[in-house]
Amino acid sequence: MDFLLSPVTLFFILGVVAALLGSTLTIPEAVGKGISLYLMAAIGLKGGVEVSAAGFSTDLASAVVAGLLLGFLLPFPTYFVLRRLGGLDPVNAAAVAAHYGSVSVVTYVTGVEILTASGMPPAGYMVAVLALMEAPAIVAGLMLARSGGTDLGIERRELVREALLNGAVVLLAGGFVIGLLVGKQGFSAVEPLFQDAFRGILCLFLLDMGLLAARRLREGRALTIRLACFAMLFALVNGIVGVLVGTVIGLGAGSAAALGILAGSASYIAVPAAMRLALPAANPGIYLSMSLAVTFPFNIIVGIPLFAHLALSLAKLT
Amino acid sequence: MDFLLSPVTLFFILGVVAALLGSTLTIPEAVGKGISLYLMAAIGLKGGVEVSAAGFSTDLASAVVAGLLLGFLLPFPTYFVLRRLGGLDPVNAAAVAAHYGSVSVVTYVTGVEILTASGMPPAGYMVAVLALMEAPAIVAGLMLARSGGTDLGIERRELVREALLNGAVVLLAGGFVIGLLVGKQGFSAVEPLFQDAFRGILCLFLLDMGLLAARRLREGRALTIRLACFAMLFALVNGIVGVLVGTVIGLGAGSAAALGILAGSASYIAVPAAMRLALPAANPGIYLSMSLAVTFPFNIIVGIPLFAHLALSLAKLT
Amino acid sequence: MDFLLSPVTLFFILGVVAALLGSTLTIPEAVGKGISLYLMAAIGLKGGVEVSAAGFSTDLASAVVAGLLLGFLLPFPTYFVLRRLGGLDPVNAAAVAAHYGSVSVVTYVTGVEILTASGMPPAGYMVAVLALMEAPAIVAGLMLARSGGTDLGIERRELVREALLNGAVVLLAGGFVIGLLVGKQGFSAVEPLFQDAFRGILCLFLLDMGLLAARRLREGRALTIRLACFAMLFALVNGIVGVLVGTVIGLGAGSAAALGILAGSASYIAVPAAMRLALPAANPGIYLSMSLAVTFPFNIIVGIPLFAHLALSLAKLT
Amino acid sequence: MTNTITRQRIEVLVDSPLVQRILDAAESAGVTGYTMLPTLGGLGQSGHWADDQVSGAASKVLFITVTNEKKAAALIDALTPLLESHSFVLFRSNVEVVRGDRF
Amino acid sequence: MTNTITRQRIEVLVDSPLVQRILDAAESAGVTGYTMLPTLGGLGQSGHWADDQVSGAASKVLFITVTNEKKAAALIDALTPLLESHSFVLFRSNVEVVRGDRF
Amino acid sequence: MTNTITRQRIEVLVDSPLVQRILDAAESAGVTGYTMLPTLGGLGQSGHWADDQVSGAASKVLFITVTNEKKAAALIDALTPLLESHSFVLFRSNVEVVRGDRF
Ligand SMILES: Nc1ncnc2c1ncn2[C@@H]1O[C@H](COP(=O)(O)O)[C@@H](O)[C@H]1O
Ligand SMILES: Nc1ncnc2c1ncn2[C@@H]1O[C@H](COP(=O)(O)O)[C@@H](O)[C@H]1O
Ligand SMILES: Nc1ncnc2c1ncn2[C@@H]1O[C@H](COP(=O)(O)O)[C@@H](O)[C@H]1O
Ligand code: NA
Ligand code: NA
Ligand code: NA
Repeated sequence: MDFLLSPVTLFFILGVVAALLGSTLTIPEAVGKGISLYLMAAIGLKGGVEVSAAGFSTDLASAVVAGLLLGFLLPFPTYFVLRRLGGLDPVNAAAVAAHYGSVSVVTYVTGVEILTASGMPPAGYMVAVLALMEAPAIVAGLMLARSGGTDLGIERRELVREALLNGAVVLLAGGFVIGLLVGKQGFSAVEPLFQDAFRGILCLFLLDMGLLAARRLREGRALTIRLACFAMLFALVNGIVGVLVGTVIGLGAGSAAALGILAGSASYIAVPAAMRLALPAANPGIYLSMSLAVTFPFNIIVGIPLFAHLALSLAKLT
Repeated sequence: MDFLLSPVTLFFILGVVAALLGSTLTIPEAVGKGISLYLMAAIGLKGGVEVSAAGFSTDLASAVVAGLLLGFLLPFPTYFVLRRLGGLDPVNAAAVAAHYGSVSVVTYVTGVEILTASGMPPAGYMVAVLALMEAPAIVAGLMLARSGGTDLGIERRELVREALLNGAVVLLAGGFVIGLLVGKQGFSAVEPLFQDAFRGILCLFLLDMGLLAARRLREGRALTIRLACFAMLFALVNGIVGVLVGTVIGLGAGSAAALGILAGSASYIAVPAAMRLALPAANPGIYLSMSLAVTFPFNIIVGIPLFAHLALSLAKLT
Repeated sequence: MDFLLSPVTLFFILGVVAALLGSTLTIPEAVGKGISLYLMAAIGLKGGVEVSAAGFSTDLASAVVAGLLLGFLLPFPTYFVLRRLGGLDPVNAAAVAAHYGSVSVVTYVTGVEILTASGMPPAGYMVAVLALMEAPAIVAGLMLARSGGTDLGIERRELVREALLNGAVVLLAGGFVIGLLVGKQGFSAVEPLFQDAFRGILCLFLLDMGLLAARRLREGRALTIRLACFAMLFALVNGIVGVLVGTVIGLGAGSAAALGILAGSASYIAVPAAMRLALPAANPGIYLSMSLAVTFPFNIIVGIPLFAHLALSLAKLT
Repeated sequence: MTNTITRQRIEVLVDSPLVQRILDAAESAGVTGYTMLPTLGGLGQSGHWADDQVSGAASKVLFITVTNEKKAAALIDALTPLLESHSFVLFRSNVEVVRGDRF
Repeated sequence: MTNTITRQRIEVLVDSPLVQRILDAAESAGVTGYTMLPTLGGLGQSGHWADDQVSGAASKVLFITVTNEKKAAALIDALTPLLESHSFVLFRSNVEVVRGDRF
Repeated sequence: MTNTITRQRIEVLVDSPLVQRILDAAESAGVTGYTMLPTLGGLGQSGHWADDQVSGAASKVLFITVTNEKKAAALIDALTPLLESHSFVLFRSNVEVVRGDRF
């Protein structure tokens, strides 16, 4: 359990505890946004540099295909469960389902830290999978909403922009391409900021996320206990599915764990904005609380080590 | 006098000069707040790591007790002087007194830089003293105000939150605990941000503080010359008392100087917010101007080197 | 052309592409301003440290005189062209002319990166030239406006403050003086932030500038094709004049190229604010679009390598 | 004394991702000027919100326009269907302006 | 044309650390919706202030609520004692709203 | 019930670098209190603007003062010549205040 003793996890716990105790500590919004942009650029860059060193491979291609399929397909069972057992109406169920098909960049980043510290770093190309998994779930969610009878409040042009050109995707994919182009040597000039300072900055961001998650939990009247349980269940089941798929398609233990982390995580950056636009009748109190206040902390504390453990055990089996 | 030639001090002077000349230079508020959160997390972490290496000691315990007592007791003579000689009414005198019992994180941080550069670094546990000294003065100030006949505009629950759970205390204490837990080895992963970049970021923060202090001095109509003199006197006397107490209880020269710096400094983060809540009738123009526009620069330029010198001389005597 | 493969340039291109595609990616304003302040402090500091190592020289004096003269004189032909061929009224022509006499800090910084990577770093004193070139063009522009019959909406005191005490000048000049005072040794304490992290932070800033420039280009209804062509022409001609002057007065190839970059660049920080104050009738849509949306990207992609090449060729000739 | 003319001020509180909806409605109503202010947070039927989201999806913007009676009515008519479905909040009040022909 | 109903708009300028005071008063007056805007600075009897404090203690927030006459009066009554002691500033004006039953 | 008195609210939208112009006019008109709010962007005759400039030259501030009829008229008179040349926008409306002698 010594991952709990990494500064990254401890700062997250500090944020949660501070908010639960009612501290007035807050990170200015602009600073939080700035840090999250930095993290996305850095993770994109580093992934690209690694791929430029390792070269393209069939693993890369199968990971990308698996990620796209998972992102598109996972919302369907999620929607089904939320409708039948979660008591949500079609619009809210579709909006939540889209969140669980998509991914959380910070969960991924934290996972990479922990996997790397445990000697099982995922491959660099998983960053490309991360960037590509942002979008398909949005499409799936909107298909579900439309099948449920909802008029979409968005035009196709706008939707493409939100799904493919939101800040997270642009920075991840753009950073990845830049990393590919400049390689290890070009990267060395920016290494002090994008590599050396990375873990410290991640600490500060997780402090902020801990504050936000716990505050939302305190205030989230829209979040029922039943929905909170589903928020954990989805993380668990989707994550395990991700690890299994990763192992079956032959990824290494680190990359399979990373695919599990991606599948098990829920978006709280790109998808909420897209849902606000396309499904304005869905209640942000539900989807933001589930993804940010329950699934995110659950993955940081329980999900990541679990998926890592599972991937390792499966790798030993095969 | 070569401490005046450290970049940290020079950036502070640059800020003061720019503001006095009427420059429009301003650091965005969110950035200033972000930097101050970083500084508090970093100083807490580093203190914790040092204590985890050095172990707990009786020195630590006596420093903590001395700090708590100083924080609680110093407001009383301060209040008395302000009432009798400063011409302040009870509410304002109590509010100002609370500021002088409490501490300034940035003064402490700057002091540590200068003490370390002079070869007399304070012990890591002084960070714990710093965190603990934020609160008692608030209690003392409110006792004084109530004895002066003021109804407090605050409930006990709110007061505890402001005194013990404000951002500064949470970050200092939380960082300290994290540092204790992860130790030197865990710290190494975040060292580039929290150690290597520290001094540079402190330069930018002192630039901002210089701008704020000098602007407040220019605009501070509530600040009379008499009050400005008292703001320096309190820094001087409280600081000397702190150094003496530190020496008497057997702290090393660096830690005794640090206790002096803490005693001589006045809060401008945690206490103003608490006073605005509990003593809304007190004029922020008075207490913010005294602590931020007079005592803070006085300590940076005069107080810190003086207390360092005094602590060193006393250490040689004994 | 491998300067196009530096991360710095690639992040700029990423910003431009993202904005042209309609991405919603934005860097919070406070973060962008914070980074630009950091860049100015860092470049000032580093210049001062270099001069403190190299000592004062006649080159320094002639570069300063050349810079001041260029800054003051270049607005006159610019104004003339804009009046006769650009179709601008006197107020707008004068405002634009002031921008082209003044300088762009970020263009300079990017230029230094590229020159240094190409083995022709400019001398440290060029930072002093940069700081001094902010102001004279403002004076020239206002003289032109007054000669064109415009009442200035500003008092002399305010004008001096805007021209000599704006944030850019204060940080560049203040950082320079601090660098001079502390020298290489004093600088080492802040090197991780101001030197090592510099290039990475510059990447993020250029990403922001790319977004801003391309968005302004998209929205800039005030920007005619004719004005856009002039915005490139001025960059080209002024830049070449700068390189020639630099070579003639005997600067090394790197410094001559840097003088060209300064002469060819147009301000979008200090001068717009001064013009808004002194010539409120001038349309910001014109001068901001020309300098930020056309001249800035033109210089990053075309101007800098061209002036570098020219300076190198001229240096080989002599 | 300077002459002033009465115009109508329409204020709409709108989620950041949906601002374009308002701008489109304003354009279709013939409104030619507006200003947007940032907000910090609030309370309504859908609960508390505060602009502390990393996502920006929960932040809101206050759209303000001053315009003549006809355009104001057209704008309100264009927005009314969105009020309920998008949980916008809309206020109208009277203001006096100088240079009334601009508004 | 969409029907509108007249309601009262109460605005209170309040120090950030004291916002909870207003929210409590609003709740006790039965107010069910409000919005808060950030501010930059100002001038009053206690002098200039500007939101440039590291402390945040000197910053202020503009609280806005639109409500019916009865609740508005109750809110003003609840706040009046605080106006002097806490140096709040309060304005009341009329606005028209769509969906008047909400306010 | 608390007594309120009618006063005038003047709002001016002004470019950040030109704020001092308004403050000077306010002082000359005898205005003793005001508050300034930040803005995000807008549209007017001179096109779109948004506060995303590194320069700050394109950002605007909303100046608000509540004052009596005489001072309001004096302020408007002082500002009218600037409205056109500096492209300021000015609104006047009525508000009611408690403690009317302060405004
Ligand atoms: N009566 C009101 N006065 C001021 N703001 C309101 C009011 N009602 C709602 N709002 C704002 O509009 C937002 C959305 O309202 P609602 O759709 O009721 O949740 C709230 O979060 C508030 O910020
Ligand atoms: N007449 C006014 N118009 C607008 N804002 C005001 C006015 N009077 C006071 N304020 C605001 O309220 C704050 C506190 O006022 P005071 O208690 O008079 O210092 C001031 O700093 C201003 O921001
Ligand atoms: N009718 C209006 N309603 C609200 N704000 C306006 C209006 N007209 C202009 N503005 C604001 O004033 C700024 C300057 O206006 P203008 O001088 O027309 O470009 C615009 O960019 C808007 O922010
Ligand atoms: Na997922
Ligand atoms: Na003290
Ligand atoms: Na130039």
